[in-house]
Amino acid sequence: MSDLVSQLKERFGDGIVDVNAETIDDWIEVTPDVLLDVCEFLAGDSAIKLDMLNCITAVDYLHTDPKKAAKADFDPHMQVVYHLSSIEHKHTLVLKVKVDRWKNGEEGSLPEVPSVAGIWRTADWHEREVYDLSGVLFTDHPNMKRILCPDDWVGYPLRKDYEMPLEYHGIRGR
Amino acid sequence: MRGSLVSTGASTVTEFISQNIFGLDDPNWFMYLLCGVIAAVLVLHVIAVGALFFIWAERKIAGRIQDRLGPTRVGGKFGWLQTLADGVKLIAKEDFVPRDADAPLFKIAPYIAFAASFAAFLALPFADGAVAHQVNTAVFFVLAVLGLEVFGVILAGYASGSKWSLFGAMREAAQVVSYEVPLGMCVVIPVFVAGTMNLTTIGEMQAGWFNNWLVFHDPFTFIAAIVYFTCATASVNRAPFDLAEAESELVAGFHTEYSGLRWSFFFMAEYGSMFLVSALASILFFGGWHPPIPIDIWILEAFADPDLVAAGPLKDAVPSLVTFLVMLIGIATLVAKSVIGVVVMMWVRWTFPRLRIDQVMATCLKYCVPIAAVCFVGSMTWETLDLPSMNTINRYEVHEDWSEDLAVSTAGQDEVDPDLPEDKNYDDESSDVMDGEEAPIEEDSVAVQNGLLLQEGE
Amino acid sequence: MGILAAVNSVYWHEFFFMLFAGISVVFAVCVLLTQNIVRMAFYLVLSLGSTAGLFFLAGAEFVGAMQLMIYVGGTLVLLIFGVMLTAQQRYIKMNTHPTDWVLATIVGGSLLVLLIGAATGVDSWKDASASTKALTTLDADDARTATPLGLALTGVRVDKLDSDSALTNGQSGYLLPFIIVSVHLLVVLIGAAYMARTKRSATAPVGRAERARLNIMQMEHETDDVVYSASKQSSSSLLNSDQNQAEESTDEAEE
Amino acid sequence: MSTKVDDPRVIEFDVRTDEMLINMGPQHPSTHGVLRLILRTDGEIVSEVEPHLGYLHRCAEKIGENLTPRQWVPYTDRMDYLAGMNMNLGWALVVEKLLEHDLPEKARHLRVVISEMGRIASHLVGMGAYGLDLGTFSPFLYAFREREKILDLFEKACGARLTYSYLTPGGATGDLPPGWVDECRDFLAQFKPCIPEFHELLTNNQIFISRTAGIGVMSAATAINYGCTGPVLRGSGVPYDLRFNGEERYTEMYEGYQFDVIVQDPETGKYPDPHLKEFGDDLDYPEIPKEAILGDCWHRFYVRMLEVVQAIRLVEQALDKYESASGDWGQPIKLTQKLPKGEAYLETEAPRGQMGFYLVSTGDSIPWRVRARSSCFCNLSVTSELCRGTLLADVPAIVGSLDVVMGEIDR
Repeated sequence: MSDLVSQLKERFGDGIVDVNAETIDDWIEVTPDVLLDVCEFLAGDSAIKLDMLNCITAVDYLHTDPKKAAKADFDPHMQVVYHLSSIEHKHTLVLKVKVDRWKNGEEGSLPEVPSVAGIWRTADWHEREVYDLSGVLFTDHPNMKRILCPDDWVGYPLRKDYEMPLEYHGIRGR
Repeated sequence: MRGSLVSTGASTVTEFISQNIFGLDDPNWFMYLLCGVIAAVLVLHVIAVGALFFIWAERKIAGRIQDRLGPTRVGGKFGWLQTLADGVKLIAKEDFVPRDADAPLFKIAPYIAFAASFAAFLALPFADGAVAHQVNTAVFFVLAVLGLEVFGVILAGYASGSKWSLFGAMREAAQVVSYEVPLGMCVVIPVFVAGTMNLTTIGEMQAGWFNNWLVFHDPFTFIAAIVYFTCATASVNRAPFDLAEAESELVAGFHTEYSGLRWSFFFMAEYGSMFLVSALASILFFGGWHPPIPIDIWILEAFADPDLVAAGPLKDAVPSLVTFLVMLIGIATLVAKSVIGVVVMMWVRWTFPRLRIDQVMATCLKYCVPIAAVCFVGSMTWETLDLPSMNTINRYEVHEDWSEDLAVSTAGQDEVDPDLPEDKNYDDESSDVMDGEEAPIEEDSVAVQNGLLLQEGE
Repeated sequence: MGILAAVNSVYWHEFFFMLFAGISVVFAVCVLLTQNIVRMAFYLVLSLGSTAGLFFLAGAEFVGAMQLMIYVGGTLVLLIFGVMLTAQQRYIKMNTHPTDWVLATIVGGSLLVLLIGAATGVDSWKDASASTKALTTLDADDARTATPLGLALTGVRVDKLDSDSALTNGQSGYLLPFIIVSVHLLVVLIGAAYMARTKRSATAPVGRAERARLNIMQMEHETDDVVYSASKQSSSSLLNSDQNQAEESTDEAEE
Repeated sequence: MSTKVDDPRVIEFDVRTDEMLINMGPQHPSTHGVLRLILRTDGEIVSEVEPHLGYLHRCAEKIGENLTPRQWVPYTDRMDYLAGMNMNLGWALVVEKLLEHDLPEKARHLRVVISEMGRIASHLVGMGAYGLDLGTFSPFLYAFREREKILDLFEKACGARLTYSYLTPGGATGDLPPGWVDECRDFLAQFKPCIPEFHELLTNNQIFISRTAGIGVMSAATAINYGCTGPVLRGSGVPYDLRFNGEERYTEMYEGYQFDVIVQDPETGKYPDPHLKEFGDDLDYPEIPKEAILGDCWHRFYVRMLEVVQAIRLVEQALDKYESASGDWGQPIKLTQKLPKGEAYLETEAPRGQMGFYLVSTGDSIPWRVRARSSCFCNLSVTSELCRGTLLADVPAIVGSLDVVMGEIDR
């Protein structure tokens, strides 16, 4: 168990849910409410200094057809993945946050993750894209609205259960 | 006296036409209308054919600069018919007016811009006798009318209702109004050296070898020529100063909303004023219609019969056909020099990026105006102290009735006597005959100059 | 040729005089009546332009060109500039209050009456027909030069030329007023330039380099300046998973 | 003029002129492709710029969830359509990383040749288009004259001039045709003297310098904070080039090559010597004009021009290594190759910045989630910061210096 994980564990306790170090890209999983402090620590600490946020991605874990859903080894949830890297020390880190697909179960209300736009300015646009395509709401984000799809688009295209709309302003969808 | 076919006044042509074609002894109003229309159409064609040629030349030169050929297929060998094809396309194109445009102003704007650049050709002499209307203050007239063109552009920008054209119009207004100052100052320098604003006289004063050109008069006029050319490029909205129609920022500037024939009028106005500005440059600085080596004077001397030579200016001692030939050479030389000027503008356009509006203003106010002022003072001191100069003609004595001459020569003449009411001159019957022997002092002094000039010239 | 002979009495001189005078009067009135501010400016251009035409017609080319340059070229372009920069929405509608109309007509009317009275009072203009014949032939020779104007302005008493020479060289022609006016204009220009200078806050686009410096200074003090070394070391994952434990033990950023 | 620094964002004028909301784009001659900028201008001064994206969004990532990795390769070279080869390389490496599939040596050198040629072609377009933004048309044609020759070479290698799909996961779709290497060497030989031509046309041009030096200055901290990468980052003095500091799998491609990070050395204030002397003794490099400040448009442009020369040297070294390397050119993986369960993320140094691909798979041949991290997406996000308070004519200059391609931003 590397020193960083122990440092994080003793600083944030049970906020660090899981560490997976034997896959090709190893990652740390944190809970949403402790995410902001972890990121501030990672970006601020001079030894680690992860000052570049490469990419934020949302992965939707849901099998739409029931047969596959039964065999799947995960229950439906959403993962927000942060790829960080340090310009100075030349090392990288992957941070994951697991949220359920709809906030406390009811359809239509988006899961919420605190926004890290305060720490890395590039997160501003990345989070807008994740919100636009995968439907994850980032709390106290400076300008939370769609970036790629038109502002009045309905639905979140990259979700597994997304249905292409029949028509949009008179243009035939399917 | 002059004997040349086309003399300065239109009325001689009127008389010629009315007597030979219509058999009337003195021309009535229709004759004047006819000659007026002929003169206007002739000058209009200078611009139309000029624009036709320049558009083709611009595309060819741009091609050459960019390591490609330019139009080659339309109309035969060098694609010379390309512009005509463009013209037909533009005429055929739909000429719509945008919805929230101010229709009447939108429609009239291109014609104002074109009329302004066309009117300036009125006073531009192509050779000694070849000028549409002999305006004594020709330089001032041309500058004043050039200033009008900006009004057409402003109207176009404002009336086409789109924000981009508004930007283009504002930039154009700011740029041209501020560039008139250094342009005026640079033009005043040759006027001061030549002592007259009459372009024909200025042109005539630079006869003989190329060292008589005003640009070589003294180092200050040399710098003034360069500054003049920069300001001219800016006031005609070309090359690094073409902010009004900056594609990369303003889509197409003030003529974004125009298409078809109206758009081509803007185009012709631009090329017309480009030719005009370089023609003015060649007359003021580069010897106008006199070729670098004085072929015209040699031809005149070859055909001059000896007894008349002593009497008056060389031009009068030569059969009229020869003077006509010399005038043709003059026109060809002036057109050649102006075309060189226009080609340089095109060359500059295709090599330099565009300046920003505040840099354009900075070059005008921080560089052009001070340099023009220094050149003015410099050439003035050079002239009054009579320092050595490349020009062999001493312009001082041939000034157009300068103060001392005025006191001497006008003592006897009543011609310039101003206390007579202005219309008294009209009543004098003799002035009715245009080229009558009682030529006003002005005529003589020009004639005297030529004679003096030419003896000096050898 | 019948038509030509019959309609022989058209004097172009008179025709153009009427034309120009008509245009300038009609459009001057239009300037008052129109509500669209840009249209008003355009009509003003037409009326001033046609007065320039009148000057050319009278043979005063210098004054005609002066009128064109100063009024149409200069003043109106600045007027348009002002209109464009401050126009709240595209076409401002200016509807004058009825009482202003009444007041204006009274003042304007009285001035007009005065002018007409003065114009008809001059007896030498009364028998206009005497000189119309002379006006037919356009006087094309360039007897009218700008030299007398220039001389008058530089102090030569052009009107008293034939008197003794004391008066001709540099005496009190129009030299003094000419100098006064030019100095006055200089002062006015400097004043205008001073007032029009934009009083922007220190960091608006002042000098390019200076603003850039401020930009960096403002950004820099947010994060401490880090000097990056161009080390040629490839990046590795922070969590030293056993898979790459062996090779990268050296460059592990252990505290 | 007091130099106290109050909030630079607030600009008060004495006369309150009417602010104008202007729409620059989506079809506008100077925005590269369909970018729409909403400018709030006050006269000529731009007080606020807000980019609007999405006009070229083709949801490539959603399609990636229905295609096998080899089938998705054509989608990658439609992202940054000016550097298609580098995009293919990025995707190929990420799939090989997940499969832990190692390449024969010859395939690696082939990839260096092709990707560096792609970089030259892309920077040529960048340079030409930047000249267009500033109003001069000629450099664009000179740049495209050279780029056409590179495209001809690519056409000989993989049959296409824009949509290559050449560097697939596992290697390449085919080996370089015989005689290609010599033609490539001839091209490089006649391309070297053209570089001073470009400098004469633009870099040394006083008007170009006055339009770009000191404009759109971005400090290193801002660049990193906004996630800018590639020439935009190095233009601000941050020595970070993935060919050195990238993942192990990517940097091993460039093992044994002599080249260095193009960035201004803080002490000497000079750029690394691009060994231009080898090309010809009279070809020397223009020094940095005094008005240029580190991090402005001029430096970003200059970094790109130096990278072109760097890429020439790289291609020459790679051609020799390619000819002497053993093994085949790398057979592509099977069309329906089973992907192991897990995920992989890898960034490569594309001409415009770091192009990252993130592949998540749950064990069958079709990936579960595909994500493309676009470099221009982050580079563009800094425009509102840079364009605040500049003149209208500076906006195309700044956006041009960021060298954005909309295909990559909107994916």
